Amino acid sequence: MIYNIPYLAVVALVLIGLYALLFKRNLIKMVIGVTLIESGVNLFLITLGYRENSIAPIYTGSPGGIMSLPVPQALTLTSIVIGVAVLALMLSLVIHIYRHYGTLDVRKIRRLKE
Amino acid sequence: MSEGMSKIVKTIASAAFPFIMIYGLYVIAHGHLTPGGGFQGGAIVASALAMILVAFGSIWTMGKIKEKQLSLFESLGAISFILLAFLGLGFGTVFFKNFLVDNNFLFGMVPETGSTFANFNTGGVLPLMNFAVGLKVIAGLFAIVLVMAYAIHTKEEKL
Amino acid sequence: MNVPDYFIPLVVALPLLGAFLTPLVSRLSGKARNAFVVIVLGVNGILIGLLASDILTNGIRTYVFGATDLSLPVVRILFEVDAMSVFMALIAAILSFVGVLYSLSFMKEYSGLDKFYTLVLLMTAGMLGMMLTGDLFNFFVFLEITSIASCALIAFWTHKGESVEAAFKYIIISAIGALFILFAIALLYGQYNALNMAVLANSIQYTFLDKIALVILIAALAMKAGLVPMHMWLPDSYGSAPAPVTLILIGTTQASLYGAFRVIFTVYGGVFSDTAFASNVIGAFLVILALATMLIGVIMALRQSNLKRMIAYVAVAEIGYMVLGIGVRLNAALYNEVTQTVVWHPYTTTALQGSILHIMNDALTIGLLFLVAGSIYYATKKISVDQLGGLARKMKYTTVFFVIGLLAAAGMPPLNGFVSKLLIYESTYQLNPIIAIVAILASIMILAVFVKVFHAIFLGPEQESLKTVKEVPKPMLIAMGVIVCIILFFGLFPEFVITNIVEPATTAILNHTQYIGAVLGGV
Amino acid sequence: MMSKRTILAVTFFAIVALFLCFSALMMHPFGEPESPEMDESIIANAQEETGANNAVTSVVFDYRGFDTLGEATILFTAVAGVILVFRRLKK
Repeated sequence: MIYNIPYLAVVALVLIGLYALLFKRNLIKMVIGVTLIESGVNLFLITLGYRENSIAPIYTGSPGGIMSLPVPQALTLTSIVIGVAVLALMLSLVIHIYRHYGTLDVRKIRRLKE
Repeated sequence: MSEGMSKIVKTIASAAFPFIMIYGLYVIAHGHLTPGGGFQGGAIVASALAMILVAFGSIWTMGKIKEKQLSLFESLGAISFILLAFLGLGFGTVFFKNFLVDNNFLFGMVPETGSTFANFNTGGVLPLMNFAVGLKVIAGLFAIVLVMAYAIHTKEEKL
Repeated sequence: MNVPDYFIPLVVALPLLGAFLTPLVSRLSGKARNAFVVIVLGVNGILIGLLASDILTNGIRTYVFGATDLSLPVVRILFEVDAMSVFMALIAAILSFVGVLYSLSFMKEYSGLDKFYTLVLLMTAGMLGMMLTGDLFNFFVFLEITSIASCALIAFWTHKGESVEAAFKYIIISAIGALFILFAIALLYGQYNALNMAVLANSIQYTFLDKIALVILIAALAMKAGLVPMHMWLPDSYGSAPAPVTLILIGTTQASLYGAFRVIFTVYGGVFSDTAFASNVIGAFLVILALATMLIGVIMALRQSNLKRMIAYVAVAEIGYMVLGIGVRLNAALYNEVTQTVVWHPYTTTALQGSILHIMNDALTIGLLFLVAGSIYYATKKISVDQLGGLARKMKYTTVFFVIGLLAAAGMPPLNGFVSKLLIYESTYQLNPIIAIVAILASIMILAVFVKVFHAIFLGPEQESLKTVKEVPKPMLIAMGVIVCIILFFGLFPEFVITNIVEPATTAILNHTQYIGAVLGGV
Repeated sequence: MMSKRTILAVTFFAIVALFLCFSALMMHPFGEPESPEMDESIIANAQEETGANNAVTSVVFDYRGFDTLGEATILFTAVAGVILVFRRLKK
């Protein structure tokens, strides 16, 4: 199905992020994994709103014609800001973990067990 | 490192700073007419500030503005945003009512339906909300970047 | 009692406004800030109480943001408040108010308190938003507010490596969970072009994509609620956070559980009343996971020496009881060939009642136990069971509170845990006796855990290092006392609570047509 | 040598991959959303109801304004959290 290639791109992004989360041992790489999943989901939202041959949903000097859907764009905007907030907090925690343990390797910092 | 980068970078950054700033403010102000808005423009201005931070170093920047003041500005932005929502409850009828639209006060005009020219005096509370969110995002994002950059110079404390 | 419409958004907007104002108020003085936070949460609690008394008697209400009336198609965000929502909101109000009261003395000696109280208010607003909203994307936004605020609060003691590590684990888990929830919401939006739960529930077809969305939603919400295969973050974060934060964290996990209730019984409610098969399969899964949660929770609790982690594992086990009710309800659906509808035996409703009542009971009892653990830490600066002993004479009130908490957690009469657990036992026994036996066994083991701990901490020989221990200050005792009063009330008047609060909540959550009708009309 | 954790992770990864690929193939064709009632009504009424030429802005600040309040709150939360995490511990 050639028309679903954008969705497959979404799946690829999410899976790459999940791979980084599950199989990488470096905290920064795990954070990158989360942001990759997030961009995958954002891409998914924005693809949902696309209509063929559509223009941006803005009337200022618009050439006319069908417009792409505005709601997914608004949702994506919200989702991006949420992603920034989560990323900021995750990186601050990584800085703290690095200061405390002197390493970013997940295997060496696991003090909480059982 | 703490003293910032070379003189060339500092000069170029100071020269580029006002232009990026004006562009960001333009994006905030015209959020209801052209692509953009409070978040996007705020991010642009915050990136201009982050450029200054990188060029001049975090210790120098921390001497100019503290994260406490930024946090205060951010609170102000958030409060004005939620107050606009509350004013909808007061003037109009419900929370988040666009109470300024379709009256002859500030931003009260309604554009003709369909493709039109940009008329700045439209949108009701939308431009005001854009300004509030813009202030919030500028202060918020810059506070995050500043605090994280400054953290490199501090050591872990024991209690 | 009838309340005006604007109470509904005010319940969420007031703590938000309070959170935005807290940095400004803290510039005045610490005392002003404390008073401000207590007043905001107190007023909010009163608002929630009034709203609850209205909803519980008069039924479901909606509130549209930004327009006076609802026009179709639903483009605006709605708050849709039914008995289940206000039931959960009551829990959130109690937990946040008690948590702040407790923090007044508990957190006194630490720095960064203005941000601490700001985040507590944000967490409260997030929880309440999750509970009252009628819009899926709005639910996601509030979920993120709650998890970001709780993550920062878990990391409050940044000098401890464990706290930061637990917070990192928590933020990773909740970020993934929330992103998958967003993915499922996008799947639903792509098919039905709607984000409102009632509209979705009305138009849902149960296509293949809907099944995937359902599985993702249940898995992600169960992960946020701490069901067994994904429970690893829960003991870490409960164990490393300051005690008042842990108390409010219980509310956040339950808000996620409420999300699961909403998704299963409202958004997919129409599907489950058409076909029994899907309901049976998901129900069986949930029952198995719930039993595993109980057993693993108590077994791990037996092996802990850190008091807070031990209570955290018991909290995991208690989550099993709540999910068990949902599982039993779904699993016992029968398809009637003659009338071509799905019928439920009455005991399934009892199971759901038990599980809903247990949400409240778990919040109170486990919350009380965490507060007691926090008091012990406050008084002795020790948290390991091995280093404690003979505290009963030094801390009389705390001892009494702990006894009440442990009896309630183990489901002993006449305390509140007994009522909800009895409802769950008797209904699950009719589905399958083995399930009920496992559930009772888990309860007995909880009792065993706590009796052992009680003996070690409060009785036993007095430790040399604990000679100077004093009872904790008054605000902490009052906070624990409030919870104890509610526990005793629930235990002594179970009928009053069940008929007035739990039954309306159960009816509301099961009646998805009413939920749809409140938005789309035509009931 | 595969540990138990690796096997679990691989299984989980495979299941998620399968689910996601299936859902990607089952989606409606790209660029042709089915009957977008809600969005059509926003596009048609945005100018009149909110007075803004930019439909996305009118969704962000008017139709879904409460989401935006939540979003602004999230940024506020993150700033408070980051400042809390990097605060001075001693009073």
